[in-house]
Amino acid sequence: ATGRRPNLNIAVQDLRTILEPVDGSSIANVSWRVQYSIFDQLLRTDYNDNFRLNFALATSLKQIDATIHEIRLRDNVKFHDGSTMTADDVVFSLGPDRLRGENAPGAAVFANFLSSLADVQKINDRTVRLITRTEDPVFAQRLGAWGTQIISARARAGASSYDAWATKPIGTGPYKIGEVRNGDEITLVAHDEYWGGQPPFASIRFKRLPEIAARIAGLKSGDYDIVTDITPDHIAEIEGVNGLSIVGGEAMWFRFLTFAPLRTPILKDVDLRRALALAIDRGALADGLWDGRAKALTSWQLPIFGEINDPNRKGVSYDPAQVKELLAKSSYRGEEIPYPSVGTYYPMQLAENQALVEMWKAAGINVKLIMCENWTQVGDIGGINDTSGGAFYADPVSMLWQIIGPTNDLQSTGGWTNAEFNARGHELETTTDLAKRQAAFKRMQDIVEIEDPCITPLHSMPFIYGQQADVSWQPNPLPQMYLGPKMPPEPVA
Amino acid sequence: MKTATVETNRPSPRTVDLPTLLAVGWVLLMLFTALAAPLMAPYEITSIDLRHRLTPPVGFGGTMLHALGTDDLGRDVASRLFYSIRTSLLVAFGATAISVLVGTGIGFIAAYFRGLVEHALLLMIDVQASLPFLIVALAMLACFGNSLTLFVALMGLYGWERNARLARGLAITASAQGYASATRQLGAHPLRVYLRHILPNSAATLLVAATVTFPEIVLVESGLSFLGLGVQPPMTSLGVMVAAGREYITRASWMLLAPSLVIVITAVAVSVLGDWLRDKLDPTLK
Amino acid sequence: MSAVFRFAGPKLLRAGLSILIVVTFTFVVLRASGDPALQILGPSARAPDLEAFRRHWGLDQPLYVQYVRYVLAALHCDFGNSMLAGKPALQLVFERAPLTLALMLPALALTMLIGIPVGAYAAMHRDTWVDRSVMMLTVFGFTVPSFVLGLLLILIFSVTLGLFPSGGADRPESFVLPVLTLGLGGAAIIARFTRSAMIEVLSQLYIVAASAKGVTWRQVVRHHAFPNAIIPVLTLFGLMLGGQVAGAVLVESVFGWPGIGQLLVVSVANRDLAVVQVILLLVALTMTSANLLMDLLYGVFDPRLRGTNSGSQ
Amino acid sequence: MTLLRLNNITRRFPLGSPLYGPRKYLVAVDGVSLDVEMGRTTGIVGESGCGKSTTGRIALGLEPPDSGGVLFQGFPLPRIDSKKWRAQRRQMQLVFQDTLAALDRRMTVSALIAEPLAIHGIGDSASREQRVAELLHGVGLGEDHGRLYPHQLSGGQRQRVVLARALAPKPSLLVCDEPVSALDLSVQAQIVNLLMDLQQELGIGLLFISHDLRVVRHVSDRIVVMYLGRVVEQGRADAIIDQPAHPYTQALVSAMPRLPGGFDHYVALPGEPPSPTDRPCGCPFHPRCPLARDVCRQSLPELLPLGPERQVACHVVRH
Amino acid sequence: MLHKSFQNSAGAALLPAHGIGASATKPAISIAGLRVAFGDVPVLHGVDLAVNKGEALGIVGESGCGKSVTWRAVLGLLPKSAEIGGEARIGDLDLVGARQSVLDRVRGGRIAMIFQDPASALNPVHRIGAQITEALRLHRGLSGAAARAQACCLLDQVGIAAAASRLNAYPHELSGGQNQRVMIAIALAGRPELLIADEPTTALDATVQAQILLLLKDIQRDTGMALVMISHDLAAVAAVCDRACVMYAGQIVETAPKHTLLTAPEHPYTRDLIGAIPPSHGPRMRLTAIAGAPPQRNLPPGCAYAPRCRHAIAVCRTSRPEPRQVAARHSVRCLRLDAGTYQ
Ligand SMILES: Nc1ncnc2c1ncn2[C@@H]1O[C@H](COP(=O)(O)OP(=O)(O)OP(=O)(O)O)[C@@H](O)[C@H]1O
Ligand SMILES: Nc1ncnc2c1ncn2[C@@H]1O[C@H](COP(=O)(O)OP(=O)(O)OP(=O)(O)O)[C@@H](O)[C@H]1O
Ligand SMILES: [Mg+2]
Ligand SMILES: [Mg+2]
Repeated sequence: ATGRRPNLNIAVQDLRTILEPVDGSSIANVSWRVQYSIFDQLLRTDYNDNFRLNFALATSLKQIDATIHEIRLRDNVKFHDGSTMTADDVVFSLGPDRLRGENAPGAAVFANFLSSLADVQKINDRTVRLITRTEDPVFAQRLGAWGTQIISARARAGASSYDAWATKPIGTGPYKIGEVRNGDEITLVAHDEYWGGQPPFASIRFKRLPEIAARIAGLKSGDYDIVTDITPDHIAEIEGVNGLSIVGGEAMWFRFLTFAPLRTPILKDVDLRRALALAIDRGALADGLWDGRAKALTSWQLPIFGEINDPNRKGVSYDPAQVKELLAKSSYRGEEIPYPSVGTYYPMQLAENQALVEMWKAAGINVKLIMCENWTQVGDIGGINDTSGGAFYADPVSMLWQIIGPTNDLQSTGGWTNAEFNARGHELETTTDLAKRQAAFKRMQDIVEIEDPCITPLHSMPFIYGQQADVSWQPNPLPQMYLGPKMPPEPVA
Repeated sequence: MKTATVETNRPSPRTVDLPTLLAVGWVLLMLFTALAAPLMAPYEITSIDLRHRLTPPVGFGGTMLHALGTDDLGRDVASRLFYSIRTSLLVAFGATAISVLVGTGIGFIAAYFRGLVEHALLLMIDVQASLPFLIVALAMLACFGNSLTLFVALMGLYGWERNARLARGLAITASAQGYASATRQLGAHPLRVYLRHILPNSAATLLVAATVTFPEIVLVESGLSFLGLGVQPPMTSLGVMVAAGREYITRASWMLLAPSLVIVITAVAVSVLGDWLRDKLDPTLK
Repeated sequence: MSAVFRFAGPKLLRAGLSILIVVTFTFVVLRASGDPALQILGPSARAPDLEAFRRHWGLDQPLYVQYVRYVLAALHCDFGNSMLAGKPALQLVFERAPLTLALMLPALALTMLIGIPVGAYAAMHRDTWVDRSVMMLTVFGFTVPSFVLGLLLILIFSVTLGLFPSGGADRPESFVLPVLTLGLGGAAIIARFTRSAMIEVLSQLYIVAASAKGVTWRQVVRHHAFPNAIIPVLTLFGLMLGGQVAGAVLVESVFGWPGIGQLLVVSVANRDLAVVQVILLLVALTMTSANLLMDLLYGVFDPRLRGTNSGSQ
Repeated sequence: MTLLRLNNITRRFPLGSPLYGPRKYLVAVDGVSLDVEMGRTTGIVGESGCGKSTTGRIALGLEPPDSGGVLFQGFPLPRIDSKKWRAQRRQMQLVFQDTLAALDRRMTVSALIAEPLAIHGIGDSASREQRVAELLHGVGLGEDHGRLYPHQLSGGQRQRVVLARALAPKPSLLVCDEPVSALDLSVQAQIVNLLMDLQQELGIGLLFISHDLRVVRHVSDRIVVMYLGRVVEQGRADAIIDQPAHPYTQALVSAMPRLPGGFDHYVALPGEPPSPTDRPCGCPFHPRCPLARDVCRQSLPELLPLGPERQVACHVVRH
Repeated sequence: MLHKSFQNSAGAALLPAHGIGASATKPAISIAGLRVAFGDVPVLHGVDLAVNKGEALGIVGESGCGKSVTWRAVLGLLPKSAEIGGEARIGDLDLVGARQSVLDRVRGGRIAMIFQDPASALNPVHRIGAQITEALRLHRGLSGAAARAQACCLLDQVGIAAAASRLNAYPHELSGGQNQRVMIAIALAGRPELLIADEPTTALDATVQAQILLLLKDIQRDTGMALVMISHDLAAVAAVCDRACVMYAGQIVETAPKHTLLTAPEHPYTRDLIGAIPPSHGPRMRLTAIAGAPPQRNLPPGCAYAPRCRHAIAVCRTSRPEPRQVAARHSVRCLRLDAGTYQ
């Protein structure tokens, strides 16, 4: 049967060969992209359908009390090695050895995505209880975000070492790991016993091809079916070729700038920081540099957040007049503000860096771009930094709180901190009361936008793919590429 | 046949031919551009125009507004090119000179001294040859930070080991030849033997080495600006322009073409001049 | 045998020393100039995770402790694991080294096969338009950056003509374009050096004498001038052998060629020390063997260098 | 007064690289002793390849002997390439045998001749120019030749350039390695006269290496005859040529072409010239010697006096 | 440019060499009006010369007068900067301006040349055996063991000991004299009709010189090869050659059978030359050198030797002498002979 299905060739700009999804080094776009097709989580977020939660490895989710959830597992889910998934696998996958322990390989993923999970208990072969430390308003969403990938406990026990395991883990996803050539090529092979139906491709080959021009050439010559990380400037070129098309653009991933006033004394001045944020013409970046593919982001509000969203909140926008006012008010007298950047980490990063510097210059702020070779240098300099983040699930916890929470680098490296912000953030994360949450969220936004700015949004960062027109594939607004079979929606309540 | 009364005692010097003239002309033009860049550039090199990105040059659908088109930030390619010539000329000529001089010097010293000194120098050469330049650059950056003078010096390290080995090989061959030992037996200081005799006799090869080193440095330099060394935004150089243009090779080829052409033509000019110089140095060709 | 050792001994000693210096230097530079934890876990990693990573890889120890540990382990042939791939660095490099080699060797062969005849041809026709245009072409050859050349070749031969794959290393046809890209630049350089060496040689009396013997011009060039001209070219060739790994980086990245050139760059960027060290070790070994080979070849081509008192007087 | 004394010097050359097979040695000079007096000429004649040039180079300190000593003006030579050694070059000069190789082909004749003056800082540029003109004239070249490059000269012209160069710093010891072999008779006469004049004027000691017995006889006070790296006979010049004692010297003299008659006196030596890598034991000349006896095949004859001012190394002749 | 004035064979009759027996012996080579200039500087001013088959001709003359250039020009071995005019015929073939492929067959095969400077004339990177066998292969079609054996023979012939093992030697391993003998062996390898020996024994000691010269003579006699020997040693020329030419400043000034030349030279330069021979007997004394220097670069308007000539008269400084037959096979280029005022 595998013979008739096509093989898919994907050229990517970078690859990582550690494929264990909860490994610390897996917190990266390039890892998510590949791992997404190898594993299933307990729940599945349908990013293309308003982040709707669907059942995946779990087929029911019952809240027993404030901190206890009970799930029933799907029957007859086969791991890549042919064994059947049981509650033991879930207990192990979410257990201290893999995920929750302080020294577990999954500690970083756990802290980022599942920090509220306190215990996992097997009720019977098909039923598991998940116990949270506190109330968690977004617990279900978390289960469908990242980190609840279930692996085969037996296979893990059989692996000679964690390192050996991490390069070839066994999951339940639509594809299993085939040949892996370190840092160069990963081939996934259809897992025909997949519970969700027959995977549409016999195999998927991810090939590392760091040069964008080479990726495009490869796409044109038909060597690849899909190429990733296309920048807006190449869209017209690809669309101009018969049989090629561009997909992607809708994005729930965003670019931000952070300020480190505690590391860079000039930035202590709140007015200066506000001026910095207001001097940015986000529309010009999104429309000019990104050719309209990116959307300017002015606030922390996203429609997918639903009830907690406040459509009336203005956020920050380009306002030269106010910048002038603020600067006059401030103690800033044209000192040089360092803006370290590695220049090549994000698409269009260097261009954007330079555009921003020019915008600030026009506003009378003297920002100096400093090219760095590595993050240590960037961290050492402080000043203004580039960062990015996305909505893994439809809640501000995943955005504002995840991006500059106390464990994130801005705070942990002492660039900025704010006690009230942290307290409110904690509240946002641990209370289910909508009104309280709305209040907390509002306060947090006031702090980072007006009272003690430390971060300012720029725009969405679209993931643009070029592909052969006959490939039927729909990208996510997030970096994950889902290449498995279409599954009917099984919405969670 | 001309009559025997022609009173030329000296062989007539080769007249400077057309390619050489063109080469001289080009190099002068580059020097002029380097000096007059601020006067020639119609725009500031940093002035960004995000609404007029990637406009093609005049003649390819563009306007005289940006004769050579604009780049990915809507900056004027011509203006950037002029400034780039200025930086690259400084960096590449300076560094090529250093690289060839240092290399030749060390090569000659290694050839002259036998024993420990030679081994020590060869060790240096081996180390440099097995170390990717990237790591050397990182070391420089970590130790000394970034300044243009230092950067030129660092770039001077590029390729010195190749020049050193070439020079050593040439010197060893040359000193095995009669004229070197003849001069030596006159009581000449080794410096004289090496500088006045072996150097001119090895010049042909060393000049070729220099012409090869020159474009290499232009290109390597661009790689280093991403490490935070040397030429950094908003400054620009030919290498930086080429590197930026490579993503746009099909989309906006002028971004790559303009600086590439300057590099190539300059390299051609330099090598034509090198050939001319070599011929000048070789009386047997007269 | 002992004589051979006397000849090779100092060279081997030097090679050993240079490896030690390279390893130490690289160790210090990579460790001092960037934090692998940050590089690998990314800028948004949490402090405790960074801590854990550092602890796991021993990065929390003082530098000298790390160094001594590294050297001791290396002496026992344990070159450490790649932090990025979680595999032994040695294995990682050895998976890829053959591919780089498979690219380098034909490219070097191409370099010689094109460079030497072209250079010799230009020398024989020196100062004619043939010579001038060939030399002009060679300048293009080594001035056009390899990524541009590679992309152009891809655009022509893969995209337009569809003759060769645009990347990858899995089919025999895959070799054509990268080898061409890597080889042509080198060939241009070799051609220039060959020309200049050849011109030097062609003015020697023994060339006249060979003609006087009735040897045809072609044979004079091939048999009498060539072996003399090849000696300086060999020096360059030896240097190229060593420099190829670094030179392969761009070509590898354009063609998605999974060689050690790219691995090196990625590993340096990520401060994946173990991998960098193994690659440098390999490069140093290649250099040493290339040097020894060159010494042998010099002797083969130049009998005057076979005696110990050659060169010196 | 003795200007230069070679004491039992030996020079071996290793053959081949250890990489290319086992080591062999070639003994180029084997226990040679000779003197050069101030203002006098010592000639060396002998088979080609018998070590004349090597002896000359060792005498000048351009090459260290493997054993034995060289005394110049009573003192051992300074270490090669040391400062003192370089300064001493002014007094000790060599006229090269291979003139094409010895001249840097990128320099004009004037520059080449002026070079030793510049090296030793003799005179200013004007006086150097004058001296160059003088020297060019002295060796029978015109000023026009000064502007040419070595490859534009004929063999004889080059030889004279080399000579002029050696004479430039007014050395006190001159080793002439075949200085006239490529010169026509008239120029040869001119050069020989020049050398002899200079010798009288400045008291130069000459070590004159040549194949031309006629010239050697004419130029030298003493002649040293070498065979296969060893001195086989030495004595006053006219005596050696007019009454050669050693069978090899006899053969040499007989082979001298004469006018008229050419090779009428020539007595061909039997056998082949020996190879220096494969020296016969006993007297090196015995395989070709018409007088050879058993003792010649077994023991090496020493150089012993035979009459006044004359030494011969031969078992037979001395009896 | 150069106009070839002696194109027809009638012109050859003017050549002094053809005074007698021109019908009996055909010339191995006849050179007429050979002119060479480097850039603007003329070096040969019209050399007329014929070498008969089986004849041994000696050429002596001022160093730098063009002896070597003459033969290099004939063989097409001068650098491109040389302008060559006149003609040099072997049989019906004019070598001046001949095509490369024609020259290749002539060089080494019909005309071989031994160079003055053996150390630079041998290729340093080839074993001498290979250099000899190359010539054997080119001109005698020998290869492999046969060529080696023949090369051995040749080395033997020129007096190199242990020939077989020496075949494996490199030029730098041999002394100058040994190299010169290798050169001779290479030249002999092609069994040429004409061997040009440009100072073949300058680097050789007397015994070997005698051996080589006699060997050349023998070979010349046995094979009927013509031999041109350029030498400074009149005695050596006398010993080997039948006839001798004296060159001065790019022209041949006197040609005569060797006895005539040595005993009754007519040209003042020849006389002075002979006068400069160092005596082989008697006490040391000053040698008689010729005063002055040869003309440099450009000739004086009259006789080239006039400025140095002890017998020069006014006319010598104004008009050029033409060769004049003074006896059978003896021609001289001197105005005073024409005028009859000298003698
Ligand atoms: N650098 C060297 N390496 C090896 N052998 C050498 C070297 N120099 C000289 N020889 C050998 O030493 C011997 C003596 O050489 P030398 O040049 O002194 O001879 P010569 O008497 O000057 O001969 P000629 O008269 O031909 O110049 C020769 O057999 C020569 O091959
Ligand atoms: N390549 C050249 N360029 C310019 N002039 C040259 C060149 N070759 C030779 N000459 C000149 O031609 C003249 C004749 O040189 P040639 O070598 O024939 O002299 P020769 O008679 O062989 O002298 P010798 O006896 O010294 O060898 C010389 O004056 C020389 O300067
Ligand atoms: Mg000698
Ligand atoms: Mg000559």
